[in-house]
Amino acid sequence: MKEKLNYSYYPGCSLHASAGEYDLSTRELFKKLKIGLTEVPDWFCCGATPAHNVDELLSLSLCAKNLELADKVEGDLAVACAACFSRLKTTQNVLSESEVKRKQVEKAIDAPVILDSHVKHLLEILARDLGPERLAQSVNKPLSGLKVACYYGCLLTRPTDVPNLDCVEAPTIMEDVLKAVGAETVAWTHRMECCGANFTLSRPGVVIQLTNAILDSAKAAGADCVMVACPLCHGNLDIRQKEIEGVYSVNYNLPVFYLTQLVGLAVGLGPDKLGLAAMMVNPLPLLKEKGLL
Amino acid sequence: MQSLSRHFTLMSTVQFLIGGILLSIKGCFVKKKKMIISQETMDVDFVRKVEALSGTSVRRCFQCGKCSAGCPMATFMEHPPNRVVRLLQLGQWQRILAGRSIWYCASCETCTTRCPNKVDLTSIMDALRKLSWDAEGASKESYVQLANKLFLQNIRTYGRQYEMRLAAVFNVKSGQFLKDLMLGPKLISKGKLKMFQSKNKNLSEIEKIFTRIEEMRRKGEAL
Amino acid sequence: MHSEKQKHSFEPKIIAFVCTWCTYAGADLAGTSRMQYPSNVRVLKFPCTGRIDPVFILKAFQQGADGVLVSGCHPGDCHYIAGNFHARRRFAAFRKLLEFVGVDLNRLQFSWVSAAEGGKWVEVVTDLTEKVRAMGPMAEFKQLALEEQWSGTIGTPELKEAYNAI
Amino acid sequence: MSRIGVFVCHCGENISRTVDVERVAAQVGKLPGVAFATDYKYMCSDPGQNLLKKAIIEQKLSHVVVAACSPRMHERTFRKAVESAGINPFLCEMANIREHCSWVHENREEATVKAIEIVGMMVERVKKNRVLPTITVPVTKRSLVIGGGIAGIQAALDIADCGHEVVLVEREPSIGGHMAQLSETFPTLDCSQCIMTPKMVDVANHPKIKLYSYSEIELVEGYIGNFQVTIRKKARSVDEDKCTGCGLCMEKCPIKKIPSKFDCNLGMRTAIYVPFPQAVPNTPVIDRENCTKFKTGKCGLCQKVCGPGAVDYEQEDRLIVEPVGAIVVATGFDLYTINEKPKGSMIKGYGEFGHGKIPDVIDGMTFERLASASGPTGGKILRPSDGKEPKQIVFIQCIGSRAREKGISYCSKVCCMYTAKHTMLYHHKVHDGQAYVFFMDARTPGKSYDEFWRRSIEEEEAVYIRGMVSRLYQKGDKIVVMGSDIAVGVQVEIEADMVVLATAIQPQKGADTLAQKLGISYDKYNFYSEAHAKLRPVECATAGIYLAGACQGPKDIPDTVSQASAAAAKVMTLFAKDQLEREPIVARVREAGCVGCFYCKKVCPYGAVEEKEIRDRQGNLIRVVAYVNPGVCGGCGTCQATCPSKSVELDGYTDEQIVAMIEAL
Repeated sequence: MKEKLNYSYYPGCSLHASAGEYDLSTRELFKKLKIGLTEVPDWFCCGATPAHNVDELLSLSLCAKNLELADKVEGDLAVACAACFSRLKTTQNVLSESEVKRKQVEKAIDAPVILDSHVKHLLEILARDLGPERLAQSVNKPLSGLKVACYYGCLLTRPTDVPNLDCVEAPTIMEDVLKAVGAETVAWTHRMECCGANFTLSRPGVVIQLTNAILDSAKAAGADCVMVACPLCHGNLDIRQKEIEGVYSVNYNLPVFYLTQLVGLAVGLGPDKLGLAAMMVNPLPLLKEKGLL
Repeated sequence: MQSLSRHFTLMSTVQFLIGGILLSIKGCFVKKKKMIISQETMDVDFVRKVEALSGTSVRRCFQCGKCSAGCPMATFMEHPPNRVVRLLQLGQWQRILAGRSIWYCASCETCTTRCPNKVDLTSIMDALRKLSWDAEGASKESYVQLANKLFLQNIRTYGRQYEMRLAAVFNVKSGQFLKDLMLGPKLISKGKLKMFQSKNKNLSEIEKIFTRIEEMRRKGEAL
Repeated sequence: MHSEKQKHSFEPKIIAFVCTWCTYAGADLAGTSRMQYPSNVRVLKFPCTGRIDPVFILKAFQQGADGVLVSGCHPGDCHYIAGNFHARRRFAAFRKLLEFVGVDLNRLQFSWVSAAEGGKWVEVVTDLTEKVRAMGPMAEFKQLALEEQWSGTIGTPELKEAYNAI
Repeated sequence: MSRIGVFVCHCGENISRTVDVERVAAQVGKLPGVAFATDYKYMCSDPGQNLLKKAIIEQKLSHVVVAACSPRMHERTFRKAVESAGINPFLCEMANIREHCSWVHENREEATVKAIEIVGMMVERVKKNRVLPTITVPVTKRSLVIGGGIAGIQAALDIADCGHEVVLVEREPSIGGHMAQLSETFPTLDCSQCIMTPKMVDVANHPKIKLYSYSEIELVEGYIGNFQVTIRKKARSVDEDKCTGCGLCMEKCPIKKIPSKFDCNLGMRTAIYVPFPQAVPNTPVIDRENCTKFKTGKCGLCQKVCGPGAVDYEQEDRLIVEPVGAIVVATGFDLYTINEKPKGSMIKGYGEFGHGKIPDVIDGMTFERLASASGPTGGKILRPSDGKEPKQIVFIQCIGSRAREKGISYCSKVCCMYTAKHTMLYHHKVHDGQAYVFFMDARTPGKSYDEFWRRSIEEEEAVYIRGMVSRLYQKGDKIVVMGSDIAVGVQVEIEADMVVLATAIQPQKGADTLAQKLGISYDKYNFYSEAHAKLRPVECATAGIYLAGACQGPKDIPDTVSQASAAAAKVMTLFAKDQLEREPIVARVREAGCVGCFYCKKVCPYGAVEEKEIRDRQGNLIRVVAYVNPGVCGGCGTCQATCPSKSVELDGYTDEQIVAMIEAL
């Protein structure tokens, strides 16, 4: 048995707002699994897509600043949001490759850039650091019979070599975690298609079109629910699901769980500790039907 | 009071509509116009700027079309991704910035991931958007730009993103008061839109980063 | 498949004149690929379709063939540069003659089968066999063969009587 | 009476599974003439072959039929076996009851009946087989190489280095061909002349190479191993033995304004000239059409100044006969002429590009001469019209190539690469210039080729525009190029200073005439045809004649050199034997029946039929009959099927044999 795992924690803006249940379930799950989690004090927004879209230097500087703040807390940096994860990793990648950009960023944040710290997505912590075996040992309510469509979205694995989380075209890391907690995963076609999160505010029509294709594929593959590891994906798949059903006159009724919610369920956390009530598509009927509550 | 605000909404919607139509007519004209190519019309400096910002080679692209084949947003663009690169190769940036293609990029990285030639198209798009902002008003897609602008303003002011405020301000500024009206209360009831949030005690830091970058640009130390 | 085939009352005799480089090799390929086709065909190997004298076709019909297949390399692929072109021209003229003589040209098939076309060989042989089977036995030339044995002079009534008796 | 032995093979279970082999042996054993019939598990195995040999000796067999697999598989095996038992190999036949019977039928009864009939046919056939002697022909171990370009030079050097004499014939006054005209070569950009001229000198100095420059092939007679070649050595008007190559004659020649063909008419030469300074041989030739002495009888300056007295106005064409055993054809290519539309030719020209009318629209080879350090501009890229350096240069690919409408539907293979090279050369010489290339597809297969093309775009910054140009026209001192970029989907217009057209590769003029002299086949474009597109790409269908280089199809230098060396290797394989053995499947003429119509001569694809005169003892001509040269005959039998009097027979496939088989049915 390895020594106790300890991480610094960068929740990101969404987890302090619309994705509160992700934050809650993450903290509760890590407590249950006896993994240390210390929130980075006074972290900033990473800039997300809008920043790098129009101002790469700003995006890099914000992330570098966050890396610097995180470095003061013990342990590797645990990140919950796929977009924050992608930005922090990209920053490390770009700045280690470009001397010019690194100098500019150092000047902007007035501090040295931390390039060698480990930034880890929650998935990576569960699947690699903890490992499927130890995770399986903690399971006391296996999610047997629950058919889950794992939705990776764009930024968890892309582009090649940057997040370095799993195979860029055929990742299995989500399936590995779910298998360890006894759930069943379905093979489906749209697990890495983009949901258009960038346009959720500005062009919701686009988002509805893209997200519908994703939900349609998951439903067609026979999934009971969808699992995500990103608050932005969740925002589109869950929050907009009713709207999509209305626009396309379909009925999906696919609860969209966060990674930590499903794993939390398996290790015996109750609905209140997982924030299930905050989900727009009510998961309770499904969980009751499967005998998981 | 109510009628006044309705009047205001109507006005801005009409304004947007007319502006949009005018811009798309202009866009069509540019799109179809014969390309006169010479050393003068090929803006190599602009291409170099894009290459410096994106850290990738534009010339390397041999127009296989894989980026456009996989782009989730290609159907919404008037210049699909491969054509954006092609126009860039010919130094015809005005044609790119006149359209809304760059603003319809979702930054999903599909193109970069699958490019056979290691052209980092996502970064090229980033660079083009940045240069479009520098060129001020070159591009016509206003909603996405507005959202981006507000997002960055929020970071500067609060250090973090406040979705409630972002959405509200966006709706006011874009004149779409009724947008996602049905969603709001539900989100609040689910605790998803918080009215107040924990403040960052380090706000001066973020302002410093913004000002330092602005200063570097003023001095020409950064693009 | 075969039980079905055995229902046929008439099994035609097909003679195939093929060149050694393309069609014979193609038929070999059909064998090595274990494709199946009717067993009615008998293959005669020639170096080249250019070697095939139209007389052989007449002879085959005389000898009781109900159908004849001539097959060689595709135009332009001849091992002997141009033999198949000569054959093609020769047979184009010969067909007219044969038609004039009164042979149903459906009994005579020309085709190109390359060394790589085992499947096409099977197709051609099967098609011709079925076609000829539907047409029934070829009687005209067998009669000629008999006449030939009579030196072609059966003018006198006695001879005619004897001939009819056969 | 023949004593035929029939051996039926089980082929393990491959045959015996569907064919009742014992019944086949028993039934066939009853046929008249069959003295012995048996079956065995594996006839091709050692014990199987021994069984065959033992039976031949013990049963005193005269003919053998082996009923087994396809003759394409084991005919050679069994013929060898019977030969070792003392029977002529051609008295052994195979009946194919595997590929044509057991493998393609499932019904045992049907398959067995068919097998019996197949073996029966072969029994009747083998009865009519005749003893055939192996044919041997002597080999003259000298070879002829036609064409002194890089292909001919390489082939000649390879053969000569093996110690065999080579006769190298070149039409032009100097060897070197097109490669000597090139500036630098892709993909390494090494100077063409630097790598070419040492090889040319090697040819000149090689003791085993006999060089006939300024000469052409007049007549080719004979067959593999025994060709008689008549060479026309055109009158050079300069005695090669006396000339020292001092060049004084050229200095003094008053006619100095003749456009140089070697320099694509960009430079001028004198009436007595060598095509280029490094020419091999370095002996001038007098261009009689332009020489004052030949036109008016006056002048004669060159003769006066020539110290060794080499200039000889009286010299005439000479015909020389050379006996050779093998011929390598390496006549190379010619460039598509953009405007010229030869009468009766299926090839058309381009009017829309104004080549020939707009002086600064040039072809690829002209650009090579401009870029060549030894060229008329000393390697400077200058416009032919006013000598200015072009700052905007447009290259257009596929001129003539892939243009069905113009009569050429093939890809010329080298243009994409040489255009990429041109853009690089241009960029190296005109730093502030910009090169544009209009192309349909970039075809750059080959080692380091695609990388080379990409380099021209990524590093040398050539702008490639996918889309063909519609037309060119002059506007002031600019050339307006009307094209389109199909990736963007808009029309494109460029005002260029100079336009280079990447012209197609065509066979040499007169390639068809030479092919007819050699008796080799050629395609509709006049490229020579190889014996097999994949497995015999170097040989002609005509034995003893080999192909090297672009005369067979468009090729770049490395491919040409490879094929030349391959052709040389083929020649050496031929020369490794003193006598040639060949299968005796050849046609023979029954002279008594031959009426001398020579239809056979017309249809023979090998030119093997000759006219033979029959004379009486006094030497009076009685009649002329056909004679088939067994050394040349390919054994197709077309002559036999054509012969109206049935006086020519193909050994191994006689009418008797075939009729016997048909009658066996």
